[in-house]
This record gives sequence, C-alpha cells and structure tokens, in this order.
Amino acid sequence: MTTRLIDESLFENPTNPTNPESLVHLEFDDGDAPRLAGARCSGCGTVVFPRQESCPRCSGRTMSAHVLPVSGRVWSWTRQAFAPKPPYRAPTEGHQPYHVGYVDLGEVLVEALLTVSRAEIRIGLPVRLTTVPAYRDDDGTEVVTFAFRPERDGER
Amino acid sequence: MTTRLIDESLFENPTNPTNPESLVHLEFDDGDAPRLAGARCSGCGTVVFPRQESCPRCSGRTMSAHVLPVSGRVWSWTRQAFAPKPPYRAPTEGHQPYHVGYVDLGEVLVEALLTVSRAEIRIGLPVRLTTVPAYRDDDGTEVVTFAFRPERDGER
Amino acid sequence: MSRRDDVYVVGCGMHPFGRDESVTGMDMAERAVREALADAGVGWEDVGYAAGGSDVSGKPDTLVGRLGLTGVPFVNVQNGCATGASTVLAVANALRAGEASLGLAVGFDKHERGAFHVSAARYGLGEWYAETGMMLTTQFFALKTQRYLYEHGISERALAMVAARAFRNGSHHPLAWRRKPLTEQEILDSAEVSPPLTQYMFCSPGQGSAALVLALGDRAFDLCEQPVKLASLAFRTRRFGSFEVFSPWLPPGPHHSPSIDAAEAAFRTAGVRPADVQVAQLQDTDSGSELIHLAETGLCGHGEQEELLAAGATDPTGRIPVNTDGGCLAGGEPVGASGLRQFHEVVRQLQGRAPGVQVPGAPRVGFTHVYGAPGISACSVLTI
Amino acid sequence: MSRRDDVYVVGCGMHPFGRDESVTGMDMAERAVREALADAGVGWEDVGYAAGGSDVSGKPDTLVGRLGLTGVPFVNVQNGCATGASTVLAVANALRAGEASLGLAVGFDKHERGAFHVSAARYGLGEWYAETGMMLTTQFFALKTQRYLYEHGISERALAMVAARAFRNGSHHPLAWRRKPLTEQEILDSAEVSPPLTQYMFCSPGQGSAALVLALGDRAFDLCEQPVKLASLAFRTRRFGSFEVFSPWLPPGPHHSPSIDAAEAAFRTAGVRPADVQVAQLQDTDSGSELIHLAETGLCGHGEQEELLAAGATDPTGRIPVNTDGGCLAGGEPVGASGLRQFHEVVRQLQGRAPGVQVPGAPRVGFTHVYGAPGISACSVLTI
Ligand SMILES: [Zn+2]
Ligand SMILES: [Zn+2]
Repeated sequence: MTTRLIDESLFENPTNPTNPESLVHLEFDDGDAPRLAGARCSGCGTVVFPRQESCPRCSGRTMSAHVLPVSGRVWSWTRQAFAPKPPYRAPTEGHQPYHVGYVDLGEVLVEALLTVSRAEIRIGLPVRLTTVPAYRDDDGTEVVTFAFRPERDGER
Repeated sequence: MTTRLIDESLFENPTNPTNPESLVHLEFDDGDAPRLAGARCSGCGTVVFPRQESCPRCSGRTMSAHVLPVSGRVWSWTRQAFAPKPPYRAPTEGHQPYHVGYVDLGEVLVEALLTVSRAEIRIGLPVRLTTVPAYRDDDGTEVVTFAFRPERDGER
Repeated sequence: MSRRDDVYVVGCGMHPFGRDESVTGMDMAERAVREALADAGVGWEDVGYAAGGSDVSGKPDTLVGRLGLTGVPFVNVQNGCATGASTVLAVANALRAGEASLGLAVGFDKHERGAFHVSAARYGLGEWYAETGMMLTTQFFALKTQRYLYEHGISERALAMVAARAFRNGSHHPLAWRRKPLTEQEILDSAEVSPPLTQYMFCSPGQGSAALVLALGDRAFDLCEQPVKLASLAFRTRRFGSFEVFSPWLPPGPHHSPSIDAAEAAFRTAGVRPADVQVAQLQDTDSGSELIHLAETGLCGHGEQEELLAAGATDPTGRIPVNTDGGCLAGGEPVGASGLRQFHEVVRQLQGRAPGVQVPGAPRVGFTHVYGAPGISACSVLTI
Repeated sequence: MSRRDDVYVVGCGMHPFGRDESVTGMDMAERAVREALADAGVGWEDVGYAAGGSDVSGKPDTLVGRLGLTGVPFVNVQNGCATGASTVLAVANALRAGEASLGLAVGFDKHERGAFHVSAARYGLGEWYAETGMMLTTQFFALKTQRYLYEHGISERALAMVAARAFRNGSHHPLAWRRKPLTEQEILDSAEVSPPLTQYMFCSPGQGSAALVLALGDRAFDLCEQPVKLASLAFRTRRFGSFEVFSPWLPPGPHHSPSIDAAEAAFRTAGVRPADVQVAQLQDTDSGSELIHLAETGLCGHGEQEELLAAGATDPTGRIPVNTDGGCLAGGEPVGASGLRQFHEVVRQLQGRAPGVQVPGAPRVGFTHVYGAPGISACSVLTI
C-alpha cells in the first residue's frame, strides 16, 4: 500500500521520501516525520498556516517558511456529527463523527482534526501533532493528513 | 417509438394526444398539429413567446394565451458551425451544422431552427412552421421541437 | 447633513420565507418588489436606480424583464450574508451621489435543503481543507460559540433561550417559516450538529425575498407619511485578528470582529448610542452568533447575555427587543434576502405596523446587523 | 458640480491579458491592485471604499486577505460584461456620497477555453432553449450583425477591417494577448463560426485583471499630476424593443439598444458631444458588435462605418481612434476585467503614456463603452 501526504505544501520537506509508509502514525519525536510548515513575516513576525506569499497583517511580501511547534493546547473544539457533503472525502470505513478544533501553538492557532475521545476533550487539553489517514485515492493510495492527539505524560 | 413535444408550454394544446407520432413532420394545414402559443397583453397588445405572466412592455398582468401565425419571413439567420456544449442535446445522428434565425410573423419575431438549405437561405425568405426531432431521451423517446421550413408555392 | 441629503425608506415588501416549490426565486423577487412599490405608492417606471442580490437564484437585473423595461440602471451585488446590506448601500450611495431620487433594493434566494455547498478554491484555500472535513460553516459557528461561552462563563442553556425566543416570535409572524414555539428543553434535546449547538439552534437555508424603496430628502416626505430615515449604514471587512469562517489558522488573540467596527461606525455616523436602540435585528445564523453579536454591536456587555435573556429583556416587550420576526432561526436564511428581511421588519416596527408582534411604546430607533463570510459585517441605524 | 464633487482616476494597474496557467484570478487581481496603488502613490490602507467584480474566479472581497486587513468596505458586483463599469460606478457613487475620498475598483477573471457555459434557468428561460442549440452568444452576435449589415448596406469585408485593426493595435501593445497582425483575407478565410462572423472576428474568453484608484476632488490633485476626470458614467438596462442575447422572441422593429441610452446619458452629463471624443473604447466581443456600437454610441452614423474603416479613421492616427489596445479581439475577454481594461487604456492615452501606440496630439476627451447580457450598457466620458 502506498501512502501520500494530502498536500505537501502544508508540511516541511518530508525527510524520508523513499519510505512513504513511514508517514502514518509516526510519533514526531522520532524526528523523521513531517512537521507542519507555515510562513513567518520578517516584517511584523506574524505566523500563518498554510504558507502564503504576503502578510495578512502588514501586507509585506517577505514571508519565509516556518516550521510550527508540535505541541499546544486545545483552544476550542467541536464535533462533526453529520457526514459533510463533498468535497469532503470520508475515510474508507465511512464517516464517523469526529472532533475538530483550534490548537494554540503559542505563535499561531491551527485548525485541525483532534483524535481525542469525547470524554477527554476540553478547552485547555495539551495535545501533540500526529498524522491520520484522511481517505483513499481511487488508485488505492492512502492519503494522510495532520491531526492532534492528547499529549502523553512526559512528552512536553 | 414514442414521441413528445420538448416543452408543452410552447404549443397550443395538442389536439391529438392519443397519437403522439402524428407530431413529427406534420404539415400544419393538416389542422391537427400543434401551433406555437405565446401570450398577448390585453393592455398594450404586445405579443410574447413563450408565454409569460406579465407584459415586458407595460408591466400589465393581464396576458392571455395567443396562438402565433404559422408563416412568415426570415428576418435574420446564421449557421451553427460547431457543436454547442451541453445543455445542448444533439440529435441521434450527432451534431450537423444547422441554421437558426428569427422569423418575422408580423406581430412578433420568433427565434427558431430553420430547416432551410445553405443555398436557399436569405433574409426575406418566406417560411412556414414545422416540427423536427431535437434529440432522443434516455428512454428512447423522440423529442420534437419547432422549426421553420421554406414555404411552398401556393401555401400562403 | 441636511434632510435634502438623507436617504429614507418609503416602502417595503416581502415574499414569505420558507419552502414553497411552486415559486422560483425570481417569482418571489417580483412579488416583493411589486409589494414594495405599492407600499410606496410609486410605479416601477419611477425608480431611477436599482440594486439586487441573489446568491444562487439568478441574475437580479433580469428582473427588468418582468417589472418593465424602463432602462433603469440595475447593479447586481454579491456579498454573502451581507448582500442585502450591499444592495441598500449601493442604492443609498447612488441617491446621495445624485444619480436618482428614488431607488429600489431587492434580494432573493431559493437554496437547496441542507448545508450550503462550498468550494475551497473560491475561498483561496487548498482542496485538502474541504476534503478533510474542516470546511463547514456549522463547525465555525460551533467553534466560535464554544470558545465564547468558555471565556465569558455563559451556559449552554442561554443558547436554547435565544432559539426559544426566535421560534416564539416566529410563531406570531405571518412571513416567518418556523411558526411552532419550542421549549428550551426541546431545543437542547434536538439532534446534535456540532456541540454546543444542536439542530434547532441553527437556521436552515430557505427561500424568500424582500425589497425596499428608498427616496432622497424631500421626495421621501412627499411619498410617505412615515418615512424611515437611514441614519447610517456602515459596511466593514475584517481587520487582522478576526475569527472568521474557513480559517485554517488564527493569530493569537484577542480576536477582533468586523461587527464591532461596523456597529461603532453606524452608531457614530447616526449620532446615537447602543442604549438608544429600541428594536434590533442581529444576524442569528445560529444561537451562538446572536449571543456574540449582542455584545459585539454594543447592545450589551460581554457575558451579560444570559441574564438579559432570562429576564426577557430581548423579548418584544423587553428593554432591547431582538429579532422580533424570529430572525434567521425562524425565517431561514435565503442569503440574498436575509439582510433585507431585517430592514423590512425594523421599518415596519418603527412605522407601528409590524406584521407580527409590535414592540410597544412607538419605538423610534432601530438597528440592523448582518455578518457573513469572508469576514464582513454591515450595520444600520434607522430612525423615525 | 464643483471640482470638489468630481471623481478622478489617479492610478491604474493591469495584469497582462491572455493565457498563463501559472497565475490564478486572484494572483492577477492582486498584481493589478498593487500596480494601481503604486501608480497613485498610495497604500492599500489609504483606500476607504473598494468594489470588485469577477464572473468565475472567486469572491473579490477575499482579496483583503492578500492586500491587508484594513477593515475597508468591499462590495462585490456582478453585471456580466458591464462588471468593470459597475465597480467604477459603485466606487464613484460612494466617493460622491461622502463615504470616502479614495477608492479602488478591481476586476479579474480567468475563464475556461471556448464558449462560455450558459444556464437557461439562470436567465429565466426553459431548458428547451439551450437543449435545441439556440442559446449561444456567438449566434446572437451573428444574427444581430447579419441583420445590421443587411439594413445598412455594409459588406462582410468591413467586419474583417475591424478585426485587422484590432490585431494591428494589439501587436504593439505589451498587455494584449493576440500580438500577431492578420490580413483582412486571413480573417475572412478563418474558420466559420456563425456567418457572417468567422473565428478571428470573435474574441475568446481569456484571463486578466485591471484596477483603478479613484479620488474625490482636491485629493486627486494632491495625489496625481494628471488626474483623469470621470466626467460621466451612465449605466442603463434595456428598454422595450432592444435586441438582446438569449431572446426567444423580439417585438417587431425598430429595435432600440441600451448602448444608445447609456451613451446619450454619458455625453449629456459630461457636456461633450460624440464628435469631441479623441480616443474611444467600444465593446468588441466580435467585429459586428464594434461596428454596431460605433453608430449606437453616436461616434458615427449608421452605415458610415465601412467608409471610416477604409479611410483609417478609427486607427490611432485617425479622426476617432477606436480600441487602441486591440480591444477584446486582441485582449480576449475576462468578463470581470474587460471594462476596467478599457478605463486603463483610455486613462493612459489621456495621460500621454499609452502602453501601446499613443494617439498623437495629446487627446483630452476619452470614451468607454461596455455592453452585455441581459441587455445592459455602461458608457463613460473621461477628460483631462
Ligand atoms: Zn507582516
Ligand atoms: Zn402590455
């Protein structure tokens, strides 16, 4: 089974392109899985995600690639109870209600899937970057996207 | 093979609904084929096609059904050289260049397919209402629309 | 500014909101326009400038084929949920610029059932954002509400109180879609959509149309016994740091909102304070939005909402009646028509002829507020 | 009207028209806006009111995410081929109404190749009309031209002369798409589309963007050494009896046109005569349209066109230079941008800095004309 990132522009350059299977469910302290990459304005310091060419705060055009922190806290969350319409693409096993929210990474809040149980989810929960299968391409390729999971003891 | 009018609202009530095959290529002096039906404003006399509920000239709302003349003259014409994109539906045999134009019926000019040869077509040509196959429905039904053909000697 | 330069509403019309498969968007728009013209006692041929908006139901300027081919300038505008305000702004500016003395604003829409379709590219976003199930307006409202309740110590019951009042008001309003009152418990117990919001805390895409006739200065008083003055209409896009729909990221807070800017500008231009408002329309795409907008527009302080709701202060008989026609929650949201519905209701309230429950005591200052993607808000002050 | 109330163009910018898969509609719009702001010597934060139009390439107000989140009111307009004029009108009215002293108008589009897609319902027509192959804009232009040539005794060669001049002008213009001159015979011999019009007599859907910075009164003279005055801008919908695209029927003639009304109003308001115009932009969706518009706008009499063309009177060095940038024929027609391209070219001509061939003799009076579905036209007079 081959695997690909849903959109490479969201991530820092994957360091292990010869072994794409390694992308899924890797822990990021392994050091060889893709981290999220945004951009930072050299004029005013604003951090954006995904990268864009001009700064939404000061309109400057000197944005440089900027890798985001991997851990933060849930800033807000909700649950997607019903199956979204296309262009949403459900995972192979079909739509299951899932959590989504903003994660406060300090310099920026990033919207992401949250692989956190309903019992556990709350504003302020410490979470850490991970990857999850998003859907399967027509040719069978597993497409992987980013998400945040609860941080484990001692990870910070 | 069953046959239907492309849109019944364009025609006066067909008088022979039990024999829909009779719709195709009927001559209109036969007296039992559908004629075009527009509407006429009782306020200002404006004739429109197809029918609409208010008058585009005086905004009055007393429009009554009005059967259009069957013969007139070509007011302008052109040829459709390339196959139109959908929602155009080509006839069963595929797109062939066809003529289209406005026919001056005296009280109104009506846009229509012109089943007139390239050699013969010209502004001023006397023409007469007819029906032609437009396309075939998925279930095989032949769908028929209106057109004008050259008027024959003695028809007027 | 002298009365000569002021713009007034001199007529309004509306096609009932809801679901009615027998009419098209254009049918509804035609009816709303004819009703507004009749209300103003003018003919279509008297209109010197027109603006229309529809998100999905046709090109508004083709209405001239139904209303009469007078040659009138007719501009189509499209600003999402703020479209109605954009039509009024386009007409008001044209009148004040001297283009005409009588103008018409119309909005209409007829949406499919269910959530609105979205296109990531149309919002300048990558396909991944929609494909992974994060591009839903319902999520945005839930996320914003969740955070707002947390920051200001408001309970989920307050969300149910908003919806209950909306359906209560709608039940008395002949032009509303949802006319059945619901209890707070029924609302809390309805299907989960995106917590903290349940099914009955969301408005649905629907259909409808509303239209206004506007006139300049003295012409307004010639035409109408009770012209309603458009004391201000302020339209704002988001500033940096606002929390908007379809945002893959946000800067660290505090988060601003275009509603704050638009409301401040509207009150400043009109020379009235939020406390002067006697009847208000707030964008209530969902219960949480109305709660937030109550404070963002300055009609109350952040965190005061629950107490106000519990005390009935936002009811038609309260201190600050909100969404007296049931708002979007009871009316549904035909995007192009929704902003003009707000004007219709406030104008009729100020003229003492509300279609539903009339705010007592002859209110003289009204307020409207719309808010929508991609971070725009428009607020108006209407006075009589 | 005093100079204080007049609106001026103080900056213009344009992204080259044509085909370039490496840029999106929004990319082009951003570039055109930045160029217009730089040309005016102002920043985006100075803009107090903005209007944008795009038929298919995104919501113009989302440009604030690229240009800067200043809170500026940003209205989206959509009037088909007249969209560019609608953006200018919206901004000019806002400036004259006192909403701001500096405004921005931007239009952009990036279309698919080939004829535009149409939807019968969107035009209030039955499906039969499209299904039977009568709902094509190319047919409409051919039918209108066929009749016009017949009524006024004009030969098909005149159509080729229009296109030949367009490609000649385009060949000298750095922002044009089609830069290869073609002979009249090559144009006549190109593929038949709909007689009397051949392939090279039609413009193609393309891509591009153009933007203007507009300022009120004295502010304009503070900012710009050579502000170009928007002496008038008249927008008209069709009156009864005009011959428009997608018409299943027409009333018996004579057939009027909104171009006649818009041009008359523009000249009347500006206080100039058609004979005063020294550089003109006319909607040339096809060669026949330009021919017809030459007379409908009053720039010549009906039937005089062939002689004017043969004498070179519409060339840049002639009595009445038309489409000096090659018009739609050489530029293609990105619907939202096309009207603003006209302004861009006329402004640059009047300022003596045409990107292509400069009309000699320092022209002081310019004219623009757009025309589109469903029977709308907008004309402006620009002076320096
Ligand atoms: Zn910056
Ligand atoms: Zn009539």
